[in-house]
Amino acid sequence: MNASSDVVLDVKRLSGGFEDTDHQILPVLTDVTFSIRRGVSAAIVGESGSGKSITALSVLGLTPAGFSLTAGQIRFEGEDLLTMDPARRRKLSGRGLSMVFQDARAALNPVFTVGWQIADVVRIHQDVGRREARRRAEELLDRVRVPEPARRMKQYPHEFSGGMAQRAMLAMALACQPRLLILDEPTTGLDVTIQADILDLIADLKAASGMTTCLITHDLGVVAENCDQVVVMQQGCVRESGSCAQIINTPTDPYTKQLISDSRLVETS
Amino acid sequence: MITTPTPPVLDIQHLHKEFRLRGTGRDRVLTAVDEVSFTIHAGQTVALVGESGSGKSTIARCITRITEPTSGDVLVEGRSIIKMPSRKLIDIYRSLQMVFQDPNSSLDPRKTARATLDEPLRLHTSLTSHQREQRIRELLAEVDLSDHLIDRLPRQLSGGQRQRLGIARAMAVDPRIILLDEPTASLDVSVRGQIIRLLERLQENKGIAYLFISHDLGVVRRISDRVLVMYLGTIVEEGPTEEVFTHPVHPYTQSLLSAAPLVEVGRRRERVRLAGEIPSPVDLPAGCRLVGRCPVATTACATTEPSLLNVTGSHRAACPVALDMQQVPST
Amino acid sequence: MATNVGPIYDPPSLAHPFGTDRLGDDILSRTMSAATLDVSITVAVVLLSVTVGTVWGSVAGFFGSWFDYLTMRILELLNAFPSLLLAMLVIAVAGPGLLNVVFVVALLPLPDYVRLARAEVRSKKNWQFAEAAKLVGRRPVGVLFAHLVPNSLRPLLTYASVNASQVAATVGALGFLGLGIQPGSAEWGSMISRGQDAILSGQWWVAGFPGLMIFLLAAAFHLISDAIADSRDQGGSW
Amino acid sequence: MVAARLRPLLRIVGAMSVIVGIVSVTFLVSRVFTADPVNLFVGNSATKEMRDQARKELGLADSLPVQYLHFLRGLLTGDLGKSYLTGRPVTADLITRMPATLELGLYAITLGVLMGVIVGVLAAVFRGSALDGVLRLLTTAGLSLPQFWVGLMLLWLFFVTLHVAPGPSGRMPAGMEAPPTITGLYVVDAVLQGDWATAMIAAKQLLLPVLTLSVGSFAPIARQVRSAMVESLDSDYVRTARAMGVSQTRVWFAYALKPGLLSVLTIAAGLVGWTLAGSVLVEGIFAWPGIGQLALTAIRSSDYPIVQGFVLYVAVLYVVIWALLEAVYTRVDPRLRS
Repeated sequence: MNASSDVVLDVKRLSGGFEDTDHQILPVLTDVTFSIRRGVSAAIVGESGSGKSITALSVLGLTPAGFSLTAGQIRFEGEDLLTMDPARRRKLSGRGLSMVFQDARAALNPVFTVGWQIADVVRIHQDVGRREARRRAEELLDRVRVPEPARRMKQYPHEFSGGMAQRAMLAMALACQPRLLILDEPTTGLDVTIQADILDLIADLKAASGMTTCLITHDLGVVAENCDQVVVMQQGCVRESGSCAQIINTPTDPYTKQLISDSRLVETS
Repeated sequence: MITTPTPPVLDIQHLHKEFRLRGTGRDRVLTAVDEVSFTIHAGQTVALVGESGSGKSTIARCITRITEPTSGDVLVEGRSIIKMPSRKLIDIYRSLQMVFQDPNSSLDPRKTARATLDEPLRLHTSLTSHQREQRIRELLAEVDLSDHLIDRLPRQLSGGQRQRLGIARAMAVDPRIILLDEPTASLDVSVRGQIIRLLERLQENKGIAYLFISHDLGVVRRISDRVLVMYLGTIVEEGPTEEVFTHPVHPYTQSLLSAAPLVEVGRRRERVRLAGEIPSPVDLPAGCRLVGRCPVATTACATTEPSLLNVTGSHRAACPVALDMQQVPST
Repeated sequence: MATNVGPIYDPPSLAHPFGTDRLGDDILSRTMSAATLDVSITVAVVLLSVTVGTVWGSVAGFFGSWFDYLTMRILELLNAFPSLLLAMLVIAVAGPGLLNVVFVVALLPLPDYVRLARAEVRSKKNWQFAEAAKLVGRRPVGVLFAHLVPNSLRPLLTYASVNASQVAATVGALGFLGLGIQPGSAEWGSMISRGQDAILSGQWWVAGFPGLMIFLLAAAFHLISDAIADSRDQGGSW
Repeated sequence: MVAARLRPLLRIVGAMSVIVGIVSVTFLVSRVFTADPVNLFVGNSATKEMRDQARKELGLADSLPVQYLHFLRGLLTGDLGKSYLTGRPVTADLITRMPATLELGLYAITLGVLMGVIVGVLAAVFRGSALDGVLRLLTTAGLSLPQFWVGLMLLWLFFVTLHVAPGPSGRMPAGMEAPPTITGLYVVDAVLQGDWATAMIAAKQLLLPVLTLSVGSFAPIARQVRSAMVESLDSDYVRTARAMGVSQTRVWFAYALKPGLLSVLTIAAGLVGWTLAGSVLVEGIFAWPGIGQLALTAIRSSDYPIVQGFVLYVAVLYVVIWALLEAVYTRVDPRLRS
């Protein structure tokens, strides 16, 4: 298909788990292997316990305490993140790859204004002064279609609705200008009309910036309508991966088939 | 309407619920449910759909009098419960039960499955402890929970098992109608399918009526006979499920249905877009609630509140503008 | 009280591991006999306070209305009273004695228990399991005491354990001020008070050991409270 | 329903009624349940005439409700009556002794907050490490140490044994003159006069009592700061900041520190309470001529006008601090605004 230089993220035989009290590793990920091509909108889909979120957190190096990887590689633009110099990896986070999370209201710091937080990220990644950073932050809020951005800059997260907060998170992610943006259940818990708006926005931002996106979700409907490449996970394993059309129209894996029919609520027997 | 010989199991008449908000300045009024009426007959499933703030959960809470409605009436098998003193409500709860959204918080974390099911049997029936034990096992079997789970605490059960236990608890007193408040919202899709099938089977066997409250349009389409679409405390459209899903009339219904993702690959369907987000239900203005967001709104919409008008048969919608457009033969 | 009369102000030695005081009493044996007294007072005070506070607070939180309003006003009043001073004042007026000390010291943390129980019940009263209990056929009192109170006990017990250490210190302080059980009785606080003057002439052990006992008792209660809190969430909250 | 703009007024009325409630309770307790205070004033051997005379002078001859009215009227004019023991006006006694307590409390709270914040932040940043364990032990010890005993032990160690700190001789060593009064705080006054030697001496006198008093406040603050900071370090927003490329140190000191510091305010009222209660004990031990010592003596000798004055003083302080805190808190914590 494509040359390997076109691959943004390449995860190979990744395994890991939580350490229990006897220092035994309880496996959570087993031999997870998939790759994401540059410019696509990819998705990792699975139910709870599938390991989809922990896979994404592993890529960012933000796994919770107690979790450790035991084997495998995570190559970002050809370089293995796991063996890379930590200083260089830190530089990549935000700029190279970034992530937004499910509950956007909780993902914003409650004691700072939304504008301060976006401007802070702008200043970390772009070499500009305080005033210019604020101006760019306001511009970003406008780009994610937050009405009255100047007023919204001065507000605190609790004054934002869930949908608005998720837009602010996207603005913050854009401030990093990442090449790969991972979105962990970005619309879960939002109303369907808001969800559709946010997904439309993500598609537009992606088209404008050329970044690669990877959507982590449990909702096959969202995947079918928004993505062109899918990885299906279940209990820490990749069941199937490939193009969206192929997997949804002609799934080969029995779990994938079941998941599709459950999502459509049609009987299979 | 033709009067049926038996009264409906649930008859909601002009149900209204306001909350007073204290704040700086004058006190404001939040209208959560505004003059809502509908009926449910034996063995029927009626779905209440809407987004957050639509008041659908408040309706369930008013029907059970967990929250006291401001005005209106609720009749369960013909008996009005609104003026009933609260100690008499226990009789109503023998016919009317509820399954809650979040099985994690609707089960007492310190009570085993047995204790959870024993409680309604002890309080509602005069069964001996031996009979109750037998009934508990029957109930567990009815919801496909195996016997060995009987001494588990909620946290030792999976999400799906907890929701089955919640359903078993509602079934314990053999109710005529069960209110289901987002019963599948917190479940994985595979478990969701199982719970839906279980609910369908129980209805078939026992003729229970359901009021199914959900924002999951896929589930609603599958399980319900009739659907009521709510927006900011009012019903904007109601009708037979397939009719509403295939021929939505109200712009809000159209927007809602077109936003729901389907598991189909290909171009995204053309969305009916509404401007902005749902406004706050505080101090609602006169006129149609969708004014300001609606693509077809006229000046008249801002002044007169539309009432439900017949579309076809029992399909009704609260939008004269959209109805007029329907009358015009399509081009 | 049985005491070994020995030399006056004897420093710690094999014969008197904790030394002797100005009356020649053996401090070790006095400290030990005081332990029973101090521990039982502490436990009695906490039990009394936690029971009354839980019932009062949960009823106020659950039923609300005028009773809750009244409760809040009383709490405000008690809050603005400096607690140790209140205890001193009441004992000074009512006279020293075991029961007086227990009742007065139990009064001090009562507002905290009431407030905690009230907050717990208020936060849980709209939980779905409380609403479900109503549909199951429970009367309000049943919902409160069969479902809400048992589920509110953990924070109350965690606090009770923290509070026990404060109670131990307060009982000691009252004894130290001569407002305890009976001046001169074998109680850690009054033992410290007896050793106060000796400190300046270098006899640290007279006040030192009883104080150490208060410290150890208080620390033990703290560790228990940490253990209760940790049993819920692993990973070091302290 | 009360109109919203009346609510601040209602708060003030509420605060006033708390104060009046407290002093009334104290009044009742001290007048109804006690022996005849006249004995204190005139001694046991006094004649009947002397007693009646004293009773009249003390305002104790009237019926209880009348006494109460007199008391309330006095309250309004700042007259709290006279000490049974010394005959001096209570208000004057309180005012003379206030700077001593203020000085002690101010430094103790400052030191406690400083130590508490440092320990709490360190423990949170290095949580799970050996340092965290050591700080946890230190904090648990701080919470469990009976203050009066700490005072005695510090005296023994630093005064009796090591001779590096002055003994329990109050605000100045015996025979030393206090600096001329400007603020009433000796160290500050001496520094303002340029008298560094006296400032040093006064500071040395403060050393042990301040240390003793701060033990009680540093530990709860450390706990509070650590738990608030740990909570925020584990939060979604810190994870997000990391995902956006914010560095570890910036996460600690910008994103997580502010919630940690704000949490100190939540226990600030308790802090003042502990310090006040502690000052009663600590002032006694160090012969510190403050309000705590005054109150202690008064309670021991049933000198109720003084006790009443002290209770009033504490209640007012409490109410004022609560109001201040609420104002500060809603200003600095955006979650509480709106």
